[in-house]
Amino acid sequence: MAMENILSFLGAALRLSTPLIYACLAGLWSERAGVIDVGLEGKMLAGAFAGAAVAALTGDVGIGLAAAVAASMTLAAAQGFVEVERGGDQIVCGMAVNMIGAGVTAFVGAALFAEGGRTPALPREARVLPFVWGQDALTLGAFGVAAITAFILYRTRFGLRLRAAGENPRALDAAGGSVRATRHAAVAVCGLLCGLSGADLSLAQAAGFLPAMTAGKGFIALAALVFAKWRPGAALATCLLFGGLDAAAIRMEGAPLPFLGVIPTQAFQALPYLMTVVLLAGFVGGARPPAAAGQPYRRE
Amino acid sequence: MPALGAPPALRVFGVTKRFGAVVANKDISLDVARGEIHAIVGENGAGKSTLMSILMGMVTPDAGEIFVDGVRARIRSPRDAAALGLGMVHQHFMLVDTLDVLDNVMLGAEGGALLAAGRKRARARLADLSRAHGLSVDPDAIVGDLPVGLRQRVEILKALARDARIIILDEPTAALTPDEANDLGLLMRWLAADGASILFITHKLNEALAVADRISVLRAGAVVATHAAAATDARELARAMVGRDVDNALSRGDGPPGRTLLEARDLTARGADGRARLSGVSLSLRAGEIVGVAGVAGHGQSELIEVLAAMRRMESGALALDGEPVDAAVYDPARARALGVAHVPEDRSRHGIVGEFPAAGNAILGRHRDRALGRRLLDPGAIRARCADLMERWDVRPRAPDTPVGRFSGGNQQKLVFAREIEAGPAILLVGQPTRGVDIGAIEAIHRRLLALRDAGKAILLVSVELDEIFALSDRILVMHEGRIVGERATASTDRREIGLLMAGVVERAA
Amino acid sequence: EIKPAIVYDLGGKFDKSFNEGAFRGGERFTAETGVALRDFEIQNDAQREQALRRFARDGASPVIAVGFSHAAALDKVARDFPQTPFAIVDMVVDRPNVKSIVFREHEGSYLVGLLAAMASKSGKIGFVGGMDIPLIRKFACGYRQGARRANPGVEIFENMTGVTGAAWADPVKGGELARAQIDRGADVIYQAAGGTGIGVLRAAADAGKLGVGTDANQNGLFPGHVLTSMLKRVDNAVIRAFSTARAGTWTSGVESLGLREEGVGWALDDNNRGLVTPAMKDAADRAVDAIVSGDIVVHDYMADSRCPP
Amino acid sequence: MIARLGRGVPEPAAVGLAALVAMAVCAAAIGENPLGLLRALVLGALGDTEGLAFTLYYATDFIFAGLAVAVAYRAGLFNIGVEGQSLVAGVGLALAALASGGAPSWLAILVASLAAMVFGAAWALVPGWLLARRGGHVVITTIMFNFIASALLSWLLVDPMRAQGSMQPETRPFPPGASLLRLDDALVVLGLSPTGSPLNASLALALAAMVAAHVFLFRSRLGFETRVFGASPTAAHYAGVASTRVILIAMGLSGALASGVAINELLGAQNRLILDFSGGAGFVGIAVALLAGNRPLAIAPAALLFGFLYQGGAALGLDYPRVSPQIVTAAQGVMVLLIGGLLGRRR
Ligand SMILES: Nc1ncnc2c1ncn2[C@@H]1O[C@H](COP(=O)(O)OP(=O)(O)OP(=O)(O)O)[C@@H](O)[C@H]1O
Ligand SMILES: Nc1ncnc2c1ncn2[C@@H]1O[C@H](COP(=O)(O)OP(=O)(O)OP(=O)(O)O)[C@@H](O)[C@H]1O
Ligand SMILES: [Mg+2]
Ligand SMILES: [Mg+2]
Repeated sequence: MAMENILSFLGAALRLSTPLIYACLAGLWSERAGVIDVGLEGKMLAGAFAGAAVAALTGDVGIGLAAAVAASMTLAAAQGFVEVERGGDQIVCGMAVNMIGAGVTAFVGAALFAEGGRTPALPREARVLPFVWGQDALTLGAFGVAAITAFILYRTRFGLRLRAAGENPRALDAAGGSVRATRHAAVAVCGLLCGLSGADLSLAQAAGFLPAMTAGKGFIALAALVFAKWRPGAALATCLLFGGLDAAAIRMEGAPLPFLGVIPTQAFQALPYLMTVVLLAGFVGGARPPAAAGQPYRRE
Repeated sequence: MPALGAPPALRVFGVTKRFGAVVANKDISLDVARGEIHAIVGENGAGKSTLMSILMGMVTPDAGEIFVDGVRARIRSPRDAAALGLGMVHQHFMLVDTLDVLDNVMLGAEGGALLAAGRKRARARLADLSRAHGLSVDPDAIVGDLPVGLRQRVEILKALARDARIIILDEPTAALTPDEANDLGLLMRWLAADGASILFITHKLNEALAVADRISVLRAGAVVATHAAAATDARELARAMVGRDVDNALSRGDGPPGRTLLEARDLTARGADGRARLSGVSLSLRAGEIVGVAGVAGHGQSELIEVLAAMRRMESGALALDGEPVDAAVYDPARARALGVAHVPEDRSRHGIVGEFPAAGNAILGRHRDRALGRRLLDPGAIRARCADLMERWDVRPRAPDTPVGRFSGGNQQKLVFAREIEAGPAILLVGQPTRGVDIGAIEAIHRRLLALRDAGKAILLVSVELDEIFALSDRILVMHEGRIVGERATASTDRREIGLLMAGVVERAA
Repeated sequence: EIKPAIVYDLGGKFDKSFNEGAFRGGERFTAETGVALRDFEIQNDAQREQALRRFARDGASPVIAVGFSHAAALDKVARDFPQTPFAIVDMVVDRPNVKSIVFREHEGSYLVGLLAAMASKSGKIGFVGGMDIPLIRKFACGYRQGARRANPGVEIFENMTGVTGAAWADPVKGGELARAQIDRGADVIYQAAGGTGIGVLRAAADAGKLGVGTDANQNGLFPGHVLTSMLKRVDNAVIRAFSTARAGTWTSGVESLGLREEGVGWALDDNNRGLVTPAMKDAADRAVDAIVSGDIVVHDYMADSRCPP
Repeated sequence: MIARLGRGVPEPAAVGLAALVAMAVCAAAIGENPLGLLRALVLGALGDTEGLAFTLYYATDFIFAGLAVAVAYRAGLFNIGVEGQSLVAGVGLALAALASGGAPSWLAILVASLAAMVFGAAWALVPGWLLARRGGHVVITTIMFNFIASALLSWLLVDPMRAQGSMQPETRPFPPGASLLRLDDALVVLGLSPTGSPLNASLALALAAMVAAHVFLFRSRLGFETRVFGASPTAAHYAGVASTRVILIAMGLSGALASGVAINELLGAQNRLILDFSGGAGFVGIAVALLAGNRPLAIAPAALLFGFLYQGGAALGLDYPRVSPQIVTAAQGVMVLLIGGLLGRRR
């Protein structure tokens, strides 16, 4: 591969990793606080749609981004209310959020723009544009968010309480921390990051919204989270790996590889999921989720 | 001793708490002076833990007031409690296993939004405390890797590190060896001498008498007596706890034991954590005898009973039932039952029952393969009838086969488990902690039944942490220490002192 | 008065592709004649038959099914309603009451291939298809033939977005494929990928290269960055079908629409006038004449599943 | 029946009502008349034989999927992989059906259905085995297996199993014998007018499966062990229940039940293997099972509610072109969130 090909491949890998990084870190915030989130996909869709719709209506990318974050966080707040306040089953709530995200975006989009749920293609000023090495601010921001996540998680009071809420919420409660507040905050950050993830899809990568445009990325992010064993640095690395796989699949589609021949694209598509299963089954060293993840906390 | 004039460090006044129909705390009033160790004793369910939870802001009382240093305190959360100088060492440790000691100590009192400064301060504080009280723990150790005794030390350090002046300990000695318990007593004295006030919950009256300045007795949610430790004794306390003289007189037949029904040789097994828990245990059990197994919790008794009941795999060793060798490879709980081994598990709620199932379902748990319950399919009518019959014979209340068993009281749950296991007509009965969490009436009933079974020629292995129970029921006593049987005594020819020494691992001095 | 109806394929009537073409045709027909039109966007495969049958039973006539996937369902429903005139776009269904409308996309693709090769400075051009099906290979094959005619040495990169229906709605992947081709030197890229194609055109525009649109006139999407569009006049076909029905001159059987019938073509408007040199326009016009007259025969991939190199 | 749904579980009617209200609010928000919209929804799903038949046709899928979720749930296993299991079941079904040319119809149907069950069960057994032997969390592994199944099916249909010369990733049609009796065919034979729906004999199979699942869970010894394990794995161990066996049996049964979706869609309606034929029924099954409190006999009404919403939502499109049928997905989401919130965690 020539030098420029390598650079172009890396550029594609970075772009394709970006929504995964945001979504994976979103899941990390939530799950480290003890709230399993299989509803990343739904919140991403909400963010992608709101971002594109508002950017299309206002022509302003900044307002679009804000709307993406607001929509996703609204959904997260509803999810958080049921999960944290009502002790609702977190997996069920996550599935519900996915349904709501898929349904509401398509429905509102169809009603607003009469284009079958799509938003109009966005003009340049309503998009997040690349400015350096073909990369845009959201991509660079993803690295920043990973660093900030690691810092908050391991170096701050809030991070310590968040980890405690995910491992042993009773201990946090008994020590005078608020499990509720911690989990609500974590779910809110999760919503924020899902919003950015969705915004990256519709404002930076696709210049508009299409129904179901997340296409399982929320679940890939979940897979990456397991793969990263719920650690921020590893999450970043795993998402880059998965993005790289995607970029490789795009470049290698139909092209024969030495020794292997033509690899079906589906094999690339299934690879992250397969790797996660193999890891989870402890063939590569176990991945232990936060001990209290999935358990609603109630004081005795 | 309460200093005259000064207000008590802690005053509880008129605290009442109901859980539905249960009055857990009934108009409780109580003082703890500065520098005083105040013990609280009472039966299971008397309301001790509830009172402590109220003090720590984990439970909101229905009525009553709390004063700290004479000032009325509103404690709505553990944070409020900590701010008032209250600290608690919970019976079930409130520690985050994946964090290191330092982080656990800091949690909730981090001293700033960033951890770095707080960690430095906490490290220094731990060093101070270690020097002052001999409480040394590696601050960088991961808590999940520490043994129980050290974890409890971390809990205590947590309270001390945030300058708790009123320290509550809920059954702190339950998991400790006698030596460790002794050390803890010394520490409590130290702290009290230093001006701390200590509330100390225990089921062991002798412990309370040895360590406390004053002792309050709770019964059915109310304080029924408060005595100076020097002015009372165990007998008086027990009477206050139960409301009548405790009559331990049990009658037993005196026929000689029959043939050997269970014979174990050189059993070894590991615990759930992979550590060796049984090392070369041999024992035999004969028809018509009760063999008690004494020991400090965690020295292999649980594993022994689990191996015999086939719930835990033996790593090596041999087992014979009624003279027939058992193939360890195929020995599982179902097979054990089929071979006439019944098992009353020590952890009732985890193993013995399924709380959300109706009593009827629980009445056939593990016995569901019985063809009498239906040939091909299970017959719901037969199951209810079986349950009703068991309830009748064992006086399980209420007689409600369709009620989820989790709603029954602990004593009645235990009676149902006993009924299920015993009425199946086993030759061998393995019993773990038969009266844990069980009220005094049920205890008497269960003890009588066990003796009757013995007299009827069954072989019974009894594991209990309660020495009184062991002495009251056993014909022979085995003492376990660190996974070995370190002594065997006929009950008639030994005493509590000797057994206690054996339990502590002091082997031959007693011989 | 007739009661026309359209059933769209899964992409929906705003797919920026053939469904949308049918929708626009229906819209124009309604605007011109005032005849009300009913239409339905299916959500799953079970609804194909349901929708066709529903319209037929309600007395709709004619009923147009847009997309080859309707073939099996239409075959059944047309048998059950022999009096109702049906039409299907992009597929042949052999029933006496069915009009099969197919397009000679290879002819239009030939033209844009010719233009692309002439516009390319690098001598490298690209093609991004949607789902890898014979129909789209037919596009690619026509494009290749036209490009080779203009510049026998032209290098052509071909990519398909995917192998499932999702390939029609993945602008991110479309954009990445286009970028990869641009990185390899392509400076004109033709998309035949439905919604995915928007991503292709955008990537080309963002990189300062040229895209080529499909089906509808997409020159205006990124003015100055879309060389031209291969027009597939599903709209005209729909209008003609409805109009003949209205006039009582409806016929069944296969209707093949190519350059001669103005069923396909290339778009020239204010948005791309600056991009198309007189020489290019001249070459394209001559090619149109040659194809119409039969002097040039553009090979149809679907005839033998082969494309001349 | 309704009374049996009690114990804090909201009845389908109540939750359905909440969904309808949610839809009406959405409709009002975009300026449509909410009452007219609800009317169209109800009439579309229940107003005529066609709507009714489609409602039942969708409900058939949801019964199978709901049962699949419920049986696993009773064993304490949250099987989110019903979607993938039904897809893989479809592969087995198609292989058998395509090979059945010349065989008598009953044999073709029997063999194809069995193949579907075996494939569906096998696909569910892998996560089960990974849990039992390797401790792999079943929620995550089944989610991952959905994607793997979908990629597998796509590859099979694009490459080895694709019909010659087809534009679509799909197999050639099954031989004529390999199809289930359709209601419409029966109606035509009886001289009645057909409904135009693919409603077929799998509905009867679904109802039979429902009764069988009930008997299994509440009357059989294995079912008792399954429920004990689901409620308390520790108590199950004490009771001599072999955990590996229970996990494998529950997941196998769950996968076999999931194959019902393939039977209804492929043997009953499509008569060939196509991509994503289950159309998300596996996920709807989770909501159905929850709504039914994981009681098999309560699954039919819950499935009916979802079938009603599906068909009603589809019918809406005819009268309200501005209202995307996706409004139904949104309403379902609201319903599931409500169920989740009202139910709390049951284990
Ligand atoms: N939510 C509850 N509802 C009904 N009974 C309860 C509840 N929580 C606890 N109990 C009962 O209260 C008694 C004491 O419970 P608690 O949790 O205080 O025990 P503990 O002090 O923590 O542990 P231990 O019983 O080992 O001393 C037990 O008999 C238990 O069954
Ligand atoms: N959360 C709760 N809900 C309902 N009932 C409760 C709850 N907690 C405690 N109880 C009841 O209150 C009573 C007092 O319980 P508490 O835990 O205070 O007893 P305790 O004296 O600590 O007993 P133990 O010696 O077992 O620790 C018991 O009858 C128990 O069943
Ligand atoms: Mg207690
Ligand atoms: Mg207690």
